[in-house]
Amino acid sequence: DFTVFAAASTTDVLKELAASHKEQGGEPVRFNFASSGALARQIDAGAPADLFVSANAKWMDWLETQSACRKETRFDLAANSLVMVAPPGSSLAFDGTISGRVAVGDFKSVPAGMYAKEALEHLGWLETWRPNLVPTSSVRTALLYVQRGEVAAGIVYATDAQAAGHLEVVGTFPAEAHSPIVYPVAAISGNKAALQFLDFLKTAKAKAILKKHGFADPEKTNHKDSKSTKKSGTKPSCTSCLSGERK
Amino acid sequence: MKLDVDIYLKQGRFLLDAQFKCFESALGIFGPSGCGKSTLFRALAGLVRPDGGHIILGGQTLFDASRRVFVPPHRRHIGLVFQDARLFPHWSVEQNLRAGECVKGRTLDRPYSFDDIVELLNIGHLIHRAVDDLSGGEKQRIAIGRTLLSNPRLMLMDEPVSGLDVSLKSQILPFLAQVHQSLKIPTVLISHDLGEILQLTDQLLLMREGSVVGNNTLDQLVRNPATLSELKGADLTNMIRVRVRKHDETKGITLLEVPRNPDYTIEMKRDSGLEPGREISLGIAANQIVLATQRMGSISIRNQLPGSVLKIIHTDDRSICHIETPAGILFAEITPGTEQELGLCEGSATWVLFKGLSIERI
Amino acid sequence: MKLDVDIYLKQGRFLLDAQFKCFESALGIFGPSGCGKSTLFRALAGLVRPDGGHIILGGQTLFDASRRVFVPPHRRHIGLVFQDARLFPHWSVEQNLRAGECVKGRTLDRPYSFDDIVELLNIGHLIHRAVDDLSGGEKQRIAIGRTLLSNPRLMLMDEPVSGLDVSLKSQILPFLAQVHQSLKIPTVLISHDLGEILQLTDQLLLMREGSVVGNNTLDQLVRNPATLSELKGADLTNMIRVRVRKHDETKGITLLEVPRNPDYTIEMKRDSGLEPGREISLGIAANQIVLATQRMGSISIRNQLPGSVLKIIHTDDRSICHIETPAGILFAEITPGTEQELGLCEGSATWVLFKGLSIERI
Amino acid sequence: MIALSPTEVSAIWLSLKVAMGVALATTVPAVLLGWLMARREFRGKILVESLIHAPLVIPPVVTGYLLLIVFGRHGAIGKWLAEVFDIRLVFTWQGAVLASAIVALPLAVRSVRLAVSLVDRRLEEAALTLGYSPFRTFMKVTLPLAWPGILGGILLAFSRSLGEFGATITFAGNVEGSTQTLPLAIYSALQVPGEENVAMRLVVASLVLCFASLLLSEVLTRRAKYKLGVRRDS
Amino acid sequence: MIALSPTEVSAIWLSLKVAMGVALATTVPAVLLGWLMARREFRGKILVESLIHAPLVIPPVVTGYLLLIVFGRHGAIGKWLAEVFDIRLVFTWQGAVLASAIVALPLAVRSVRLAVSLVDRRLEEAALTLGYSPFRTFMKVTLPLAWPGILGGILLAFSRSLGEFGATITFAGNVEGSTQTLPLAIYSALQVPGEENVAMRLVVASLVLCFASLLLSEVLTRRAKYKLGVRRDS
Ligand SMILES: Nc1ncnc2c1ncn2[C@@H]1O[C@H](COP(=O)(O)OP(=O)(O)OP(=O)(O)O)[C@@H](O)[C@H]1O
Ligand SMILES: Nc1ncnc2c1ncn2[C@@H]1O[C@H](COP(=O)(O)OP(=O)(O)OP(=O)(O)O)[C@@H](O)[C@H]1O
Ligand code: MOO
Ligand SMILES: [Mg+2]
Ligand SMILES: [Mg+2]
Repeated sequence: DFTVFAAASTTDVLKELAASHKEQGGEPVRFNFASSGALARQIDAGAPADLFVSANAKWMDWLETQSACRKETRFDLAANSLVMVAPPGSSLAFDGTISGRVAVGDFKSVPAGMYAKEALEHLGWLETWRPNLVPTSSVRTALLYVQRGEVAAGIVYATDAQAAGHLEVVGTFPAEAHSPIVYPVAAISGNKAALQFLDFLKTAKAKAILKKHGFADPEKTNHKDSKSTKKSGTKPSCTSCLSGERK
Repeated sequence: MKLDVDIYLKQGRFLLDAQFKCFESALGIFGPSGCGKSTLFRALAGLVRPDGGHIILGGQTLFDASRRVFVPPHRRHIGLVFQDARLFPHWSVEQNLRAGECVKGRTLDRPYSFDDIVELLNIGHLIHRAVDDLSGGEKQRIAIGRTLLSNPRLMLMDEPVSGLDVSLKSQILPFLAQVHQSLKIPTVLISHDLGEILQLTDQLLLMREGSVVGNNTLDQLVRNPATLSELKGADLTNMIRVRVRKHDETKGITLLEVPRNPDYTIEMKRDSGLEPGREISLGIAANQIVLATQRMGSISIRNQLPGSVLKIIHTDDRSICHIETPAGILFAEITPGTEQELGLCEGSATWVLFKGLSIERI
Repeated sequence: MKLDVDIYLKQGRFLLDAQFKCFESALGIFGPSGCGKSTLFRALAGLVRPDGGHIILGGQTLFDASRRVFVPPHRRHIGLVFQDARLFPHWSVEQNLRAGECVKGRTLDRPYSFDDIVELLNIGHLIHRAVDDLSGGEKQRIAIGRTLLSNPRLMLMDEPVSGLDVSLKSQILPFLAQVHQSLKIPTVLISHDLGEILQLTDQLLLMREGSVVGNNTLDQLVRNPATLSELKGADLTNMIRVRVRKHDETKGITLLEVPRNPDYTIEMKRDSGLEPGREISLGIAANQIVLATQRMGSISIRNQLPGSVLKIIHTDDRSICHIETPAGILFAEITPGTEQELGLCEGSATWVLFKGLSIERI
Repeated sequence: MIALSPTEVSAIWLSLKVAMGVALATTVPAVLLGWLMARREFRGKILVESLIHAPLVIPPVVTGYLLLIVFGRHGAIGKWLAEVFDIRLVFTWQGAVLASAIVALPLAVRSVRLAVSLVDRRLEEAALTLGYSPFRTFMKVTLPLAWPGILGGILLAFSRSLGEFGATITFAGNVEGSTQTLPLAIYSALQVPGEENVAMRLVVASLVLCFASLLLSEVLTRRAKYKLGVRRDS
Repeated sequence: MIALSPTEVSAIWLSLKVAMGVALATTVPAVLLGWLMARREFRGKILVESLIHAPLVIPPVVTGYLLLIVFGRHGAIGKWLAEVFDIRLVFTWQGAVLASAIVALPLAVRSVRLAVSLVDRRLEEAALTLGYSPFRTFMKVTLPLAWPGILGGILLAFSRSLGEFGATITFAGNVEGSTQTLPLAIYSALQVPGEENVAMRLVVASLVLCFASLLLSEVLTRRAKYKLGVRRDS
């Protein structure tokens, strides 16, 4: 078997991918789920990782500068989008007006927060929202606050919103409003089985599983220049499957 | 003090099963090591709850198993000087002494002051010290002072002066007796030294293996062969009441007279602190009493009283003669050989002799 | 024991500054509460390091400030019976007693067995008990046993029998004396009771306020008015060596003779455990000795020895007469009045009388 | 490296405030519970003990989560607090105190319990015979004698709360200036590649606080020892 | 709710293994350091104490990072261990033990220290006069008398390591079956929205372990109390 270090936010989808890979005769996968930063440092410290799935590009870049990963094998496994969620029955609109607190990942340290900051800036909402923002230590915590009704809304990944269920997706931030939200993956060791899994991740089957979990295809969303600053009407393509999953 | 005790109390394999009443204001407890004296004190003070019976002190029921009465220790106002000093290590000597003073209302009517006690116990120089590096005897004195200063309505003292030197003992015991007498603080004293107890009282509780085997005055206990044998090992002591007549500087003596028969005088070593006319108690060890068939001259024994033998009790190796004298009934311990030689038997006339220096003030 | 002590040691405001040498195998320490007796023991045992001076025991330097020698306590093989028992609470009585046995090699040449000690101290029934709920006297006995069983080369005993009843005392002290004598374990004993010390030795160290104020035999100390006054408060006791002649069952006495002058006999209460011919020591309190100008008949005092007055020391309220008798020099305490009456002065002939029952075996 | 940014300074102050709050808040319950555990026998004692110990065993994040459920706006107690007293704990520094205190409490209780159980009961008996009520005996004899343990317990609570991360971040959030304590700031710094030196600077600040608190506790212990009359050198 | 998945069972076993490893690993250093702190005075004592306390104050995640730096493949000690003994700690359960042990050590040391400082020195003196060497005295008198504190310290270390999350996940990783202890499993479960019930199931498992360990420690303490002759009811 081989070991995959993966960002904690990809836990469920990667487990499913591994199961599917095994069905097709692949070797079983051992996972190490933690925050991307912790994983990157572990890898740098010599942890026996074969693959690394990062929740953002920065930590993969960092590993590259440490020459701790095999640059040539790197690709973006999936993409994600940023949504604003609220407790069910919320009357919030996605139009720049805000009332109540909004939980959002810490701008500096939480990737979702960084994207949110870019997006809010891009939309010109940042200054009005700033007093209402509650920075959290992870996007999970932001989600938790929304679930517990501690905040009026939260800015989280679309995948989180989908998996959490029972939440109102108030709006989706347009992809061009922030840097691409991608999940880079790269091989760390030369383990054959791991490279096989890497290849499996590029197959249609894998893409289907990713899609099922709400992830987008990185190639398709990678258009930073398109300008669709329209309001709540711009629901992302995956919203439909979100509602489909709600049952 | 009216103390009515009837308790039983099991501690592991040891059973304390004590019944006694005491109407005197002071009581001595005497018994071999491990016979349950300290345990009895713990029960009286309320530190341990007996398994049955009752304790009634001066009309107040402190404990009654059948009526489920149990007055907790801090409401009993019973002072206990422990066998081990049990000073509070986090307080200075003064704080320890004053510990009982901070309890509201306890010390309002205390008839002696802090300074009295400090002076008596000779602990003035220790007042500001930490208690941890006091010597054994110093600790014991602080413990006595602490209890006295808490102004209890009953004092229980568990060998308070063992481990003190003779001169301290001879200061502290009379003071305790005086506190007891003039202030009427009822006192119970455990000691292995009958002489110490007698300085306070001649009322004795004899204990053996958790039971009370005698409760009477020393006099009466000595008269009864059964209780006398419990006293074996103790130095039997006589107590007589005398009145101070005068002091004789040159002879270095104090002259005393027997109140009932003022013709008979007794000499003891001079104690000029005693004003003439005052009545005091003296202790004379039974084995220091000399018997003679006639008055003796040219001998260093100054005190000679005529008497007649009331009774002779023979124990295994000695004879205890009860002798009626002008000073009351005295016990003399002699060897059986002497008894034969002098031809003593009940009714014989005899002279009772004792040295002035064998007399202890008590 | 050759013990050479010259130390000073500051503890807070207290200064122990003790110089003495001892060539006897036993030594008694006597002094008022807080004079530094226990502190001296701590220094001897190595529990505290003096600030200066030296301690040399049997040729081995245990401490020497100038040479920076300090033998740690566990290498000194000095047993210490503490004033407080200090039993190990996590061990049973037996484990406490055997504590010293587990130290390798310490108990190989121990001349008494575990059972001997248990029997002597009368603690057989306690063997399996936890130490925490023992009575005060029981604890003290275990502490003595523990130290004895560790087979020390020097025994330090800090008031080992205070708090024990008379009959236990009278069992334990002679045993300690016997252990000391027959087994040649040098022993130092602190006690406030001169009689207890004398059962072991007549070599005395007098202490006052941290200093040694006397170091000699009791005899010599009594002869010197300066040291005699330090003994004030103690009951002065004479020690005489006698040989057992025979027992008299009917009279209930044991007949003894003075070895140097076998013509003179002494009677004491019967102790049939003594085989005839054996030499023993007797103690007679100085205040129980009666002086007379002639031999007395018809009196219960059986022991009468002729003598002549060597010296009379007058203290504030009594006269101590040193009297040369066939049994050696004896001290008699009498009142100055008696002295005058009998016309005693140095050189006078006199008779020394004492009751058989005032004799203590020591 | 030496100069601290205002954010960092505020995190240090906040940490200190929270840690002192925790020290204050845990003292009384720790003393009561420690005494209860050391001196009383009752049915279900071990269950109570398990309850006290639970925050030690449960990951702090979960503790924070459970606190959120109980003290959150819709939580049983949180609702009541908000409605009746208008007290809101989530996102406030008081909330950080609550979270840290819960996590630190078992440590303080253990310390007090140990010390109380080692207090010589015979001294308490002596106090009772001097007329001290059981409560007074507790205050005047048991507590002072257990002081090293109580102080140690407070110190543990203080230190633990300086280092508490999981429960605080989950329950109180990571709001700069109001709930971003040192560990949270450190955590945030560590999430950014290359900001290790910021993190280490804050770690050093933590250590300095720890050092200071130890120094203080040492002084207080010494004074207590002095008062207890324990000879320090023999 | 009741049936546990194999992953969960393995997490429970692993947690138990790690916690017991921590208990074993901390005992000796805790006893030594506790005794040192309680009984010796030396220059820089307070610095040593700060060092011991540091893992309490530093967020566990940071402790994990520091361990990674020191014991990692490129770390000073890690390199040496790997080269000389072929021991790798990062990512093994032994690594989890190391991380948890470091975090738990201050608690154990404190407990031992407190207990040792409350041991009556006069009993140690008595042992010395019986010929016990200082070491033997320590083993036979000091340690047994401090037993409640030592046991309490071990228990604290055990419990703390059952709940330790930050240092373990950072240093040892979160690998199912080899380093995924209960708190990490709980963390993982919480990462998946909707798996809260899995998390709670695991929390209950933690509590059961805690309960069991308390029960055990209670039994041992009672036995010790019995041996210490402390009357339990008077
Ligand atoms: N839990 C227990 N189990 C068995 N025996 C016990 C227990 N507690 C006390 N004892 C015994 O009770 C007896 C009475 O003890 P106590 O302390 O009252 O004796 P004492 O008369 O004061 O003796 P001393 O004069 O030696 O102080 C002792 O023999 C003691 O060993
Ligand atoms: N740290 C200290 N500061 C001041 N005085 C001290 C200190 N330690 C001991 N002392 C004093 O030293 C003196 C000697 O104590 P020690 O225990 O040797 O007396 P002792 O002769 O054994 O008395 P006792 O017969 O009462 O047991 C005492 O007065 C005690 O108060
Ligand atoms: O063990 Mo924590 O969750 O890093 O304080
Ligand atoms: Mg007793
Ligand atoms: Mg002493």
